[in-house]
Amino acid sequence: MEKLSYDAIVLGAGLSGLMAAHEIGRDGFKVAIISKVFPTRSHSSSAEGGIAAYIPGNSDPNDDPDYMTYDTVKGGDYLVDQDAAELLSAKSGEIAMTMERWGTLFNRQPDGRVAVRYFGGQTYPRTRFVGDKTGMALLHTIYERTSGLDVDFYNEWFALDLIKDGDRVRGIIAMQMKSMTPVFFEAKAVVMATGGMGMLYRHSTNSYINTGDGYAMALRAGAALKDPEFVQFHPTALYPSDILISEAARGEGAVLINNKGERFMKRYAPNKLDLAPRDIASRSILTEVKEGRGFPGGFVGLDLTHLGPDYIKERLALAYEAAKSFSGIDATVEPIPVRPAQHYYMGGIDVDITGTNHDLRGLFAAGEAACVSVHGANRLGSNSLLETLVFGRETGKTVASFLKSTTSPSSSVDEGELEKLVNDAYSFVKSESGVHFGEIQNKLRDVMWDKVGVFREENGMIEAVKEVKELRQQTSKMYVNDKSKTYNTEFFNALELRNMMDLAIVISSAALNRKESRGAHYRLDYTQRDDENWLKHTISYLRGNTVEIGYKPVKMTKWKPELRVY
Amino acid sequence: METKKIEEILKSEGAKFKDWYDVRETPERRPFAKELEYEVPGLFNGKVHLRNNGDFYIFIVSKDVFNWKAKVKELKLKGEVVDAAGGLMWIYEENYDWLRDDIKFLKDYIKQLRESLQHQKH
Amino acid sequence: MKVAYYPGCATHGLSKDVDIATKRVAEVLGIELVEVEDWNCCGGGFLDEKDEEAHVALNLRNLSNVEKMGLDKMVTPCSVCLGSHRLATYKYNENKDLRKRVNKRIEGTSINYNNKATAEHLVWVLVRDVGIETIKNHITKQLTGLKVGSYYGCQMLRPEQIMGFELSFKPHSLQDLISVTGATPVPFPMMTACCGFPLMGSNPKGGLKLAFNVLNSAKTSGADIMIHPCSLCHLQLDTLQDKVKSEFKVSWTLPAIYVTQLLGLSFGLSPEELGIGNYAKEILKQKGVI
Amino acid sequence: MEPKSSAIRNEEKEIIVKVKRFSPDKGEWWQEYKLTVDRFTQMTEVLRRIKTEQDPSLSYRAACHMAVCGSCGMKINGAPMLACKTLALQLINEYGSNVITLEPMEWFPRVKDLVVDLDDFYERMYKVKPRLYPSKEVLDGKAEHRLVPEDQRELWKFAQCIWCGLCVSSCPSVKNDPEFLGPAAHAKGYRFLADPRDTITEERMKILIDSSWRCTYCYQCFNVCPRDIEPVTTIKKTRAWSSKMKDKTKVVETGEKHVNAIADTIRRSGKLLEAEVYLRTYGLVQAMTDMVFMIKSGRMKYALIKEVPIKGLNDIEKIMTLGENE
Repeated sequence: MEKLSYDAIVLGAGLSGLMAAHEIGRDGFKVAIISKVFPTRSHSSSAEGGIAAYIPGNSDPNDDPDYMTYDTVKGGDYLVDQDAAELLSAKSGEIAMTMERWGTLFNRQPDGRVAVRYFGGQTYPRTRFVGDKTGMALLHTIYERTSGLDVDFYNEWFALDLIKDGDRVRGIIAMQMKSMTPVFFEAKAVVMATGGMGMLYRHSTNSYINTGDGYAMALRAGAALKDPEFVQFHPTALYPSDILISEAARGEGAVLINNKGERFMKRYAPNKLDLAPRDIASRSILTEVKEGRGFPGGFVGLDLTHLGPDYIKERLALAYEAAKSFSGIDATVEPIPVRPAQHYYMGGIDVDITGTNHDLRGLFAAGEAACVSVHGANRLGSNSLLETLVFGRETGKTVASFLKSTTSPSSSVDEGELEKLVNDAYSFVKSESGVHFGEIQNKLRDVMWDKVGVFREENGMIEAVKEVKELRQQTSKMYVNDKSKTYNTEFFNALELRNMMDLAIVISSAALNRKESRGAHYRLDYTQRDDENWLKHTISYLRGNTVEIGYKPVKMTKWKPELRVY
Repeated sequence: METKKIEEILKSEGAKFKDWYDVRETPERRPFAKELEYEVPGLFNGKVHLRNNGDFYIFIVSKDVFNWKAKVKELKLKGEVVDAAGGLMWIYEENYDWLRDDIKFLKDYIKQLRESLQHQKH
Repeated sequence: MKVAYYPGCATHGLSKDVDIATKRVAEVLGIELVEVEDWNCCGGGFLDEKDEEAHVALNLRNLSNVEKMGLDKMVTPCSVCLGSHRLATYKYNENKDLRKRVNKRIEGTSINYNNKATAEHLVWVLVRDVGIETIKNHITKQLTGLKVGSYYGCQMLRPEQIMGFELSFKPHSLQDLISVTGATPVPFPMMTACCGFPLMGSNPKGGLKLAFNVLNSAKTSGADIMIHPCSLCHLQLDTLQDKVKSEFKVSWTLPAIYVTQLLGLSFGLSPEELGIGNYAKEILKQKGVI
Repeated sequence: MEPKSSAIRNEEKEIIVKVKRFSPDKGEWWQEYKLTVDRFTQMTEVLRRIKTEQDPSLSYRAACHMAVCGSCGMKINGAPMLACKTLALQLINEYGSNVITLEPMEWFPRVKDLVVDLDDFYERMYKVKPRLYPSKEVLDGKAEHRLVPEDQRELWKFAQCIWCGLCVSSCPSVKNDPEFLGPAAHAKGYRFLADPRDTITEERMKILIDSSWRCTYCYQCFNVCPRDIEPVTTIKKTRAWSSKMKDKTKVVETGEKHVNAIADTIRRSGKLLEAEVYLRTYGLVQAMTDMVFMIKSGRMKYALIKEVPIKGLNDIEKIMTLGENE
């Protein structure tokens, strides 16, 4: 097998991957970015609202980084590592300004400085934005910048597995999608920046490419996932495409209605009504649908019509346009069809605030793929873009200093083992019969949505674990119809499904294990938060067919847990 | 000329201010505007942003107002509020009289706001 | 039916025959074309690159004059004039910064545009307002046997979000108009490609090649002649027949006539009455149409 | 109760999707799929359902399904579009047929089925140095950029290119002229050329201006761009920088003469005086040669028409002069 040697490999070319690679490359190390899509197609491009940043001298006069940390900690229902949240706040202004210097066209105040707006859960306004396409703007800026550096891009290369030797990372096997040639990328450090996993759920605001590849590769190599049970659902995704309709819509006065034309939130949140937090709103919508008050297809209406066409087009441009382009709905005359959908994954590869994983030497992670524990049990809006850049950069710096202090291993990697991994992957293509990936994938997405979704309870999750195990069993008997040696997407979809199964078993087992409700993890049989027993991180390993669960304490600095009331 | 008039207005409204300085997109470019930082003692502060073409904006920074955006409808301003978030607000002023009137209005507005807050506490 | 008529510079200049034929055909169909009072040039599709505000303002002046005439529809036979006016109003409405700058320019001029008058293409008026059925009633001479390429060009179709009359990748207005005359419409692969005229001002070699591509595509698809909807395509595709012939070493000509020239023939008008050019006359004679 | 929303009165229809397939080993063939869609079904969802429910071997690219990642460009019923931004039922209504054809984008080499090789596109983008080159002082944190909202709005409009390739695939000048950079690269290039925070203006002019005069203004890029960035508008705006350029190429020189002549004649008479524009652009010799074609076509008589200046020349003077003083 062909071998290419690098100091470091970054897997994934979204915001966190590009930022990490930028930092590693800047220090003169040889770094390659491997991505299964061209960088600007990464899911970072879908982020809408903005990036939270406290910019000294250009923020609310009452605000300071402590308020920002507090908002983040409370938003995460106290499962946030507070040192991580402090770092996030402290670096926020500088990172936003760095992106500005590199060319991001942030919206401006009349004097030409970066503008600011409010976002959910913020005590003071901190969100910096580029219209309603902030993620796209940032991603393009950072790709434009890194593409001018001495960084090697392997676009449309699909990573099969992480290669290790004992507990030491040795590189990645990846395959060029166009030619289907496998290559061993040898490296002392690997950064997982592979993004989220929305495709595990029937309904998700995520891209089709978010199949949780990085989580699964880390798990298979023996690294832990932290807090894998925490999956965020957004209440208002456009039916049926699941494109996000921003919370701003309800902020401006939009109302959720059921098939009787009734403003049903009064039943669930008599005071806050439609401005109830994401988890409550999601649960309320699904209750309406379950009890027969939804519309056929399973959605409710988000009614903006009373706001008037001018107001809607000015203040809620994206909601208006998305409804029009993707659902053929004119939001000025009829309600937008919405339903909850998976939106973000708080769990991820277990790393500390430097981006280092402590199970495998040389493994790092950043962005949604990582769990730095900066979001805890529930992420605040505008904090994900911030996390990708701040911790992408921290991780890149960590890798650079790791590389300075690490010598190359003396032995070379066992060729036979590499061949075996490729052969295992190819077994799907070689088989002449079995199940197609599509059938298993659709079933998996149903199980996860129905039983490890917005509402969870013991029996459902026991069933889910069992069903996921069965599906995972079937996955090994998958077969790939297409034998083509060129851009064989069926083959890559099969490998993605294998990754999804490894992750699904961990999510469902960890969710079954946590007997409380906290943030996005809501159990009908344990409806309260239980700090006494469960104020701790889940640490989970995948050993063959079993999920091994342990715990880690939550890092507290200044903020003691209190009731999460808004 | 324009700078002097703005200074006069600020002075007459009891504001303190520093010297004008040039602003430019990058250090290499020619200035596109001038700015002056002011403070209405004890009430609010900010700056006046004066473009080369004569357009000018006043920036209001206040610790009293929780979110100017929510107040825009009740503000009886002559100028146009072009941006507002939290305690920050930008007003486009078409002429000097508007600038003077708006500063006057905001002084009273914040004073009254404080009084009513005091009142609520009692 | 009474509509404001904006011929444009080319239609009053080198493409005068477009003007002649259009007026004759309108007369037959009972359309009263009232020339826009003191109209000015739309910028010819180029002025905006030098001065965007001037371009918008000049076009608003024409539309403002149409409003003063108490009319709201301004019909033009030229796709570039059409595109120019529609783009100008689109930009003026969509871009508030540009609007502010344009308003500064038109301060103190006669321009007073209230967003009522819009520019429309003559073909749209023929197909939609007059109607194929009505046109049919005026046909006195079936042009049977004549194979006519339907060339749409650019700005009558594009950008679709601003022109909006028909699908830019599947138009049929010209085929419909050809059919009604009894001639055989010949849609061809490059019928919506650019004729290259706008490139003649900077890169004439490239422009000529584009013209050849279009003519060749129509020829290969079996057309004897083609019709088009634009006074500038007219200059390019008809005038350059011999240049194309020598440059690309072909033996044929494929004359281009304006859509109303074809309609006029089927109304029984003579080629002279319609100002039909030499190249086209030759082919029409060959095909026994005249 | 009858729901008030028409979203709720959903309709379903069976469609036939004809895909132009291709693989290096099997060559090209058309394949048909039948499925039922409702009024919300995006073409990306049509493809996903074909792939997971009927034919896993079909290859295409798709990611965000919200028109921001630029993955799913293809020809749908002959028109270059993003699959995600296209609703199946809307197509059926517009085209009056329940058959939808899917083909790979033109111009780019095919890889497999609907997947094309976009390297040509990317190379064009890299040619224009698609990144900001800020001043050193700013990069070192010793100074801060300012950018007024008006400029931000103007630049952001053109900066929203998602590298989907649709404009290049449908551009006639790209096919006609190897020296033309193509619409997307021009939009990207102009977005930096006009960014007051950028410092390599001279170099950008060298890269962009000659190419800008090779566009034929067919408006196809404006037509097909799923993000409405109007590449042709940026080409027009780039041409305006020609006057600042040293060492002009032939196309730039000719083009500038042409446009200046147009502007001059409009200012003098309110009309475009074709004969004068012709003469000033190409010079007397070329004009005389071309007169032969004019005579042959029978329109020499029209060249002699004397256009009368318009009455409202005051308006024209005001509209056009103010621009020069700005």
